[in-house]
Amino acid sequence: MDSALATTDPNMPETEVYGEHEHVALPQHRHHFETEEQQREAGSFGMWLFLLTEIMFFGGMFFAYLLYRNWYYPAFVAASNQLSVPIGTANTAILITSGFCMAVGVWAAEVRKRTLLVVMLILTTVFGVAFLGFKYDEYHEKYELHHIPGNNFNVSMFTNPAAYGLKEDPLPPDMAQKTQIFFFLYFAMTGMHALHMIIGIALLFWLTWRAHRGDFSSGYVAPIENFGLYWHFVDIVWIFLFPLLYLINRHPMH
Amino acid sequence: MGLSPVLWQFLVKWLHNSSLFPAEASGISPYVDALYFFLVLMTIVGTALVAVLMLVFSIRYRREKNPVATQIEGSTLLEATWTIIPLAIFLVTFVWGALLYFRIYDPPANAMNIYIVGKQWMWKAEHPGGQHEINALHVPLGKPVQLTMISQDVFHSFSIPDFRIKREAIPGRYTTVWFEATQVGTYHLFCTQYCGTQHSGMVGEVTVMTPENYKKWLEQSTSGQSLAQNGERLFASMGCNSCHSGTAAARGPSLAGVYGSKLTLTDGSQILVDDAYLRDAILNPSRHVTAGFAPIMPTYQGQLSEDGLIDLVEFIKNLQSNYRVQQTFMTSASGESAPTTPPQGTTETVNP
Amino acid sequence: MSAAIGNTILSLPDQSTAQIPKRNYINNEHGLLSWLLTGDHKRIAILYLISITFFFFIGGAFAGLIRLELLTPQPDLVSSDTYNKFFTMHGIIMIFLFLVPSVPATLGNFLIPIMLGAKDLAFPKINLLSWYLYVIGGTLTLAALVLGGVDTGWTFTTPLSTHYLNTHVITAAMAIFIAGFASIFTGLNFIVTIHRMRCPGMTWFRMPLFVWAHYAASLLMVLGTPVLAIALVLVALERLFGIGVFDPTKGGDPLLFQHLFWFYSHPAVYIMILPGMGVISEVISTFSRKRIFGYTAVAFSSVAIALFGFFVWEHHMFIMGVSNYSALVFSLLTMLVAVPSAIKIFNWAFTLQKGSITFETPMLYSFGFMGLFTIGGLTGVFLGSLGMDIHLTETYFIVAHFHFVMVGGMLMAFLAGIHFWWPKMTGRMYPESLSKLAAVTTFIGFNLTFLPQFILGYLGMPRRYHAYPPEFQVLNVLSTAGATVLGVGYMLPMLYLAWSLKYGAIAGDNPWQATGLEWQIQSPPLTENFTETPIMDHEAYDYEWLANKTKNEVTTVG
Amino acid sequence: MAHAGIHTDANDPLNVTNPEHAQHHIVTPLQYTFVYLTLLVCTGITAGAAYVDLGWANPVIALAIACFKAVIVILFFMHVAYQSRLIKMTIGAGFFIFLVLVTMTMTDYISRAWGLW
Ligand code: HEA
Ligand code: HEA
Ligand code: HEC
Ligand code: CUA
Ligand SMILES: [Cu+2]
Repeated sequence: MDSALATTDPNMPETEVYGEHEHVALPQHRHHFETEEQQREAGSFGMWLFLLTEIMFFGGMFFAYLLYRNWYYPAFVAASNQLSVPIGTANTAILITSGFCMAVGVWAAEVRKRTLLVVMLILTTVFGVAFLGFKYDEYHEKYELHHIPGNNFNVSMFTNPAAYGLKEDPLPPDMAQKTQIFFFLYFAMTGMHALHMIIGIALLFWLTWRAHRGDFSSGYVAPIENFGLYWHFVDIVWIFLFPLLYLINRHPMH
Repeated sequence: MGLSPVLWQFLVKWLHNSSLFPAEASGISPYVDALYFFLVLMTIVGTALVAVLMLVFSIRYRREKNPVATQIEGSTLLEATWTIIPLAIFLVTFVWGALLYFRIYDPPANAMNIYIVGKQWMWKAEHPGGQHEINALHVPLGKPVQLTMISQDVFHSFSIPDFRIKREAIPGRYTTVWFEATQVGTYHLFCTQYCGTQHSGMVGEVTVMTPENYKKWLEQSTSGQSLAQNGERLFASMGCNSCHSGTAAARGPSLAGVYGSKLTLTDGSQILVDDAYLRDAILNPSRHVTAGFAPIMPTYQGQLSEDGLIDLVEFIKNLQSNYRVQQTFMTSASGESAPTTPPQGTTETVNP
Repeated sequence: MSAAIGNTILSLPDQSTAQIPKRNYINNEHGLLSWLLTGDHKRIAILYLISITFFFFIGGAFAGLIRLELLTPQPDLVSSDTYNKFFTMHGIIMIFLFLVPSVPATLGNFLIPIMLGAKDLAFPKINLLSWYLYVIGGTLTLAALVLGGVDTGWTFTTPLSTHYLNTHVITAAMAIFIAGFASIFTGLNFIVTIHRMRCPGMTWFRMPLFVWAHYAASLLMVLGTPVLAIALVLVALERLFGIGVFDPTKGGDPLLFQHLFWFYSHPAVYIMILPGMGVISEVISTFSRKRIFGYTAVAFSSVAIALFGFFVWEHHMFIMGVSNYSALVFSLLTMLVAVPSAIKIFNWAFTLQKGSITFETPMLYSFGFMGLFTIGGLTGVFLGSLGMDIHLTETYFIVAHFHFVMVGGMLMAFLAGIHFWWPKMTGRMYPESLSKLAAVTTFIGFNLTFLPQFILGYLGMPRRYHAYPPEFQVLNVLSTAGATVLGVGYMLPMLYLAWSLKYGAIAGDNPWQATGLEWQIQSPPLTENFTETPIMDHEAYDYEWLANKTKNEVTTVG
Repeated sequence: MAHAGIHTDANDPLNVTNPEHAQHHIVTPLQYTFVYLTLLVCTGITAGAAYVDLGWANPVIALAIACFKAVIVILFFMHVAYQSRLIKMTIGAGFFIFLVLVTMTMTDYISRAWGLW
């Protein structure tokens, strides 16, 4: 190594050094990576580490949920019952479908099918937007019912469900107040999830455009793969949010 | 004062006189100081050890003396030594510290109780006899005193350095700490948890008096109403007695003698009724519903101040029979105003 | 050319002929934009160095004001409100904008790729992004400051921060949130680089201990920081909408915030110390010409600190109303986490044994580190001991503890590292005798400032107090006097290092005769670090390899 | 000196740098479809199970299904089944630290003596 370290030849352009590689240097190849393989693995490892931070980010909220659900179980049950299981289920299915399209998209990129990739990315986007549409609808309903935490929060539906045509047992007033904590966590968690989806959809537009341009049709698929990881991670968050928020507090209506 | 008397007292006195050391004015202080001296010794020895090693090696193996270094890989034996010895010392520290901790935070059963309410930015002490003090606390010498503390807003921390005790007063639930003063005098009282603008102004004085003087003080500073009496009034004016009248037809359980008993809840679990439970039962009644009753009790969250809650708790604590509850209920039900000056005879709840 | 046996290992090239290499990362491109848009880890390190120095002096100025106010017992210099803003800004700036990025973002950024034989960090753009996030975070902090300040204390305790203050809490929280992402990205970049970019032959156990320490610290950054981020988001939301997850009157638990906050902030203290420990390993080895005693133990103790660091956060909440039983568990674990630090200290001490020791400035700072960190660490054990903590918590004893570990420990290590690698970063030497003076001044000033605070703490003087009982004045005057000396001690390097940029002696490739890969390339290095990928064929700190290499060089050149 | 070789083969003894390497593996659409269908079925089951009163088992089932779904997404959609040990350990570390957060914080809440639990 000695001579290599000690001497500097200012006239040797970098590209020439890499010209000796057995791999052809693609334009995407970054100069500081030895090989494209190394670049690709670094990319996906980096993405995974980023997802690790996301786990901890959502983790804080999951913990808050776990704690307050155990403290204020009846309030969480009653508030959870205000969420629509059919919509939630449909949305879960939509999101899974979106994830499936993304996965097929990754495959399309890997086997260099440009049109299929573009179609799949578009489908991914469409299902993602559909999910957000439903979510908007749910939020809007909560708004009308004054179930958005804050000064306008109204607990009368929980203290007096009969007046709203619900067959639930009324909650004592102190417990009814705690439904606000449920809704806060509901909005914080699904809101943070939706924010991730919005960012994802913005990225999808960009990726679709690049895919259409043919950037990913020659064996360079790292951006697609890494975005796929991100998108699936967002799915996984929802996979937990759905049962936690919609289902596990639900008691069958007798 | 325990521990090795002569030398100990000499050391502590000397340090104290050079104002490098706080007074030892409570029963626990010598125990805290003993651990402190142990830890100081550990620090001095540990640091000296490191310093001596560095010094000796620096002199012996400086470049002028030892131009060529001898490479050494390491030594498992040595490394194990300096893993195990510090670990052992630290573990001793842990056990010692833990024993002390439980000693400071476990009040003896015969301790007299004083309530402390912290708020931005003052300390309010409420003696059971109804004496109130702001930023001051009077306590008798040689008697265990338990403080039941709560904050009305943010975290505060009640600290008397000369007693070596400190505990956070937190919003939303009671915390306790206890001490036994061993020296007459006045001592600093600090709020040590940062609580906003006037945090450094939230200071006061603790006065330790001989039991006789303390008794005199109590008599002089009484407000005429004990906490329990205030509580009784509140109990009537908030309408608690409409449900907790103690009659068979009452919608709420009888509260006479409930303090200190074990209640069975609707979910079958049992719970000990203490101050914290009483407070919570008033603010969050549905969180633990007594077996045999419906969760109909309204919440009083936001309607009662922490002082009011303390009065109610103190009242229920001392409620032996429902006789007077029913009396007040009758009068209020018949449209008369509730009696403002309760009759004599309830002062046995005061605990001087 | 090796000098006769003297009291220095410094070997500089002949100054009459020596030159800074014509092509290097500094003059590779010109213009401000070439710096602001650079992907080069070395340039980003310099950007970071400039920005954290800037913030250090702002934080230091606040420290000066704090000490000035505490000169007298009366609250006479400023109002309480202002004083509270002083220590809050001092804490926030020093922790989040200075100490957390101090060694990793400057020295780590500069050296890790070179030490691994790589051309750059794995993600240069993310590295640059990290600096920009840092700058945005810093700007927001300054904005909060200019707009009227924050007075939460750096710990943002709820419900004080959420419901009882009307200062710029949200701005400050956002600033820290963003600066937190800067730290996450730095950590992420290091981990990927260390796993994926090592040159052939660079096995894990051939890496310098500096890299190990940064690896451990990076794990903490990546896993801990997001929890701080979410805690701050919740504080901001609670302030904005008054929702009540941390508000006891609405059923929330204010301690939940502290759990989340300290889940990050305890590991963060190890983010702050581990990279410094990495520096100490390099410096001690170089100036005693020896491989670090028990390399593996030192490497693993870094990882052990990082791992155990996640299990002890509750020791910041012992009297805050956590369950006594859980306090017991956390106290025990705190005792365990202290052990790996002890291992390191003794391993360094024994590295000196049979070495060939010289006492250049970096070595002096390292000695300062060893002594002061030992005191600081052992006083941490006081605080981890439950019964003792009751009396000591929230007093000046804590202030003294953490300044010993952070200023006496990490800041000393940072200065040791800056002096040690200054020739590599700039190609020029700093003035040796002046810098020795600075090292000694800081050591004396430091002890004068913070030793009295231990005594004050045991006497019971509470921290974050604007006024105090008159009997504490003598010790406070000592402390303020010390701070002035300390301030001078920190101004000195600032001045002479700036001076050396132009007038310092030309350093040559390897002024310290050190073994690290970074010393085998030119100073300042080329943009691509290495002309050809190096192959690592020896252990770290292999002085025989270095001797052989030098011999060969001499023969070929001669 | 020859340019440093490229050691990407995990079994290559010369490859001291990156023993964690794994071969790139392409998951086929057929596999994706199976996974997709499984996920849909699971979603159906979990939603249906919520309407049946199983007492304490309700949340357990819901969470068990969610975990199962998450695992197959991670393994197949995210290709982790074919990834290097490094990636697997990374994910493990993430969940481990999350568990530390939960369990260690719970030591406080569970043992608090003030009646909330
Ligand atoms: C760089 C930062 C840093 C570091 C490394 C440490 C290291 C340690 N800290 Fe410190 N700490 C802080 C920064 C740091 N701390 C800060 C900023 C605060 C206050 C936050 C606030 O409230 O504002 C704090 C507060 C703090 C508390 C909370 C006090 C309270 O609020 O009540 C506790 C309690 O346990 C503690 C403990 C420890 C321990 C046990 C270590 C251990 O890791 C130390 C280990 C090191 C050693 C033990 C020294 C080496 C040992 C030897 C050489 C062996 C000696 C020989 C023999 C024993 C024979 N620290
Ligand atoms: C990296 C972290 C770091 C560093 C380097 C420092 C450095 C210093 N700190 Fe600080 N400190 C903290 C982190 C740090 N601190 C934290 C986290 C807190 C807790 C905050 C809270 O409670 O929320 C704290 C709190 C704190 C307090 C307690 C305030 C209180 O509780 O009321 C004090 C008091 O003495 C203090 C003093 C000092 C001093 C004298 C220095 C010196 O080392 C600084 C020396 C540097 C200079 C002096 C700058 C150089 C010179 C100039 C710029 C010229 C101008 C100089 C003058 C006007 C004198 N610090
Ligand atoms: C509407 C009727 C009603 C009113 C008014 C009422 N309570 Fe209750 N209270 C109940 C019922 C019913 C229970 C038992 C069920 C439960 O625990 O919620 C109860 C339980 C309690 C308990 C718990 C002890 C036990 O034996 O279960 C306390 C303490 C208490 N009440 C105090 C008060 C106080 C103090 C007030 C007034 C400030 C008050 N109550 C007002 C109905 C009432
Ligand atoms: Cu109250 Cu500080
Ligand atoms: Cu800590």
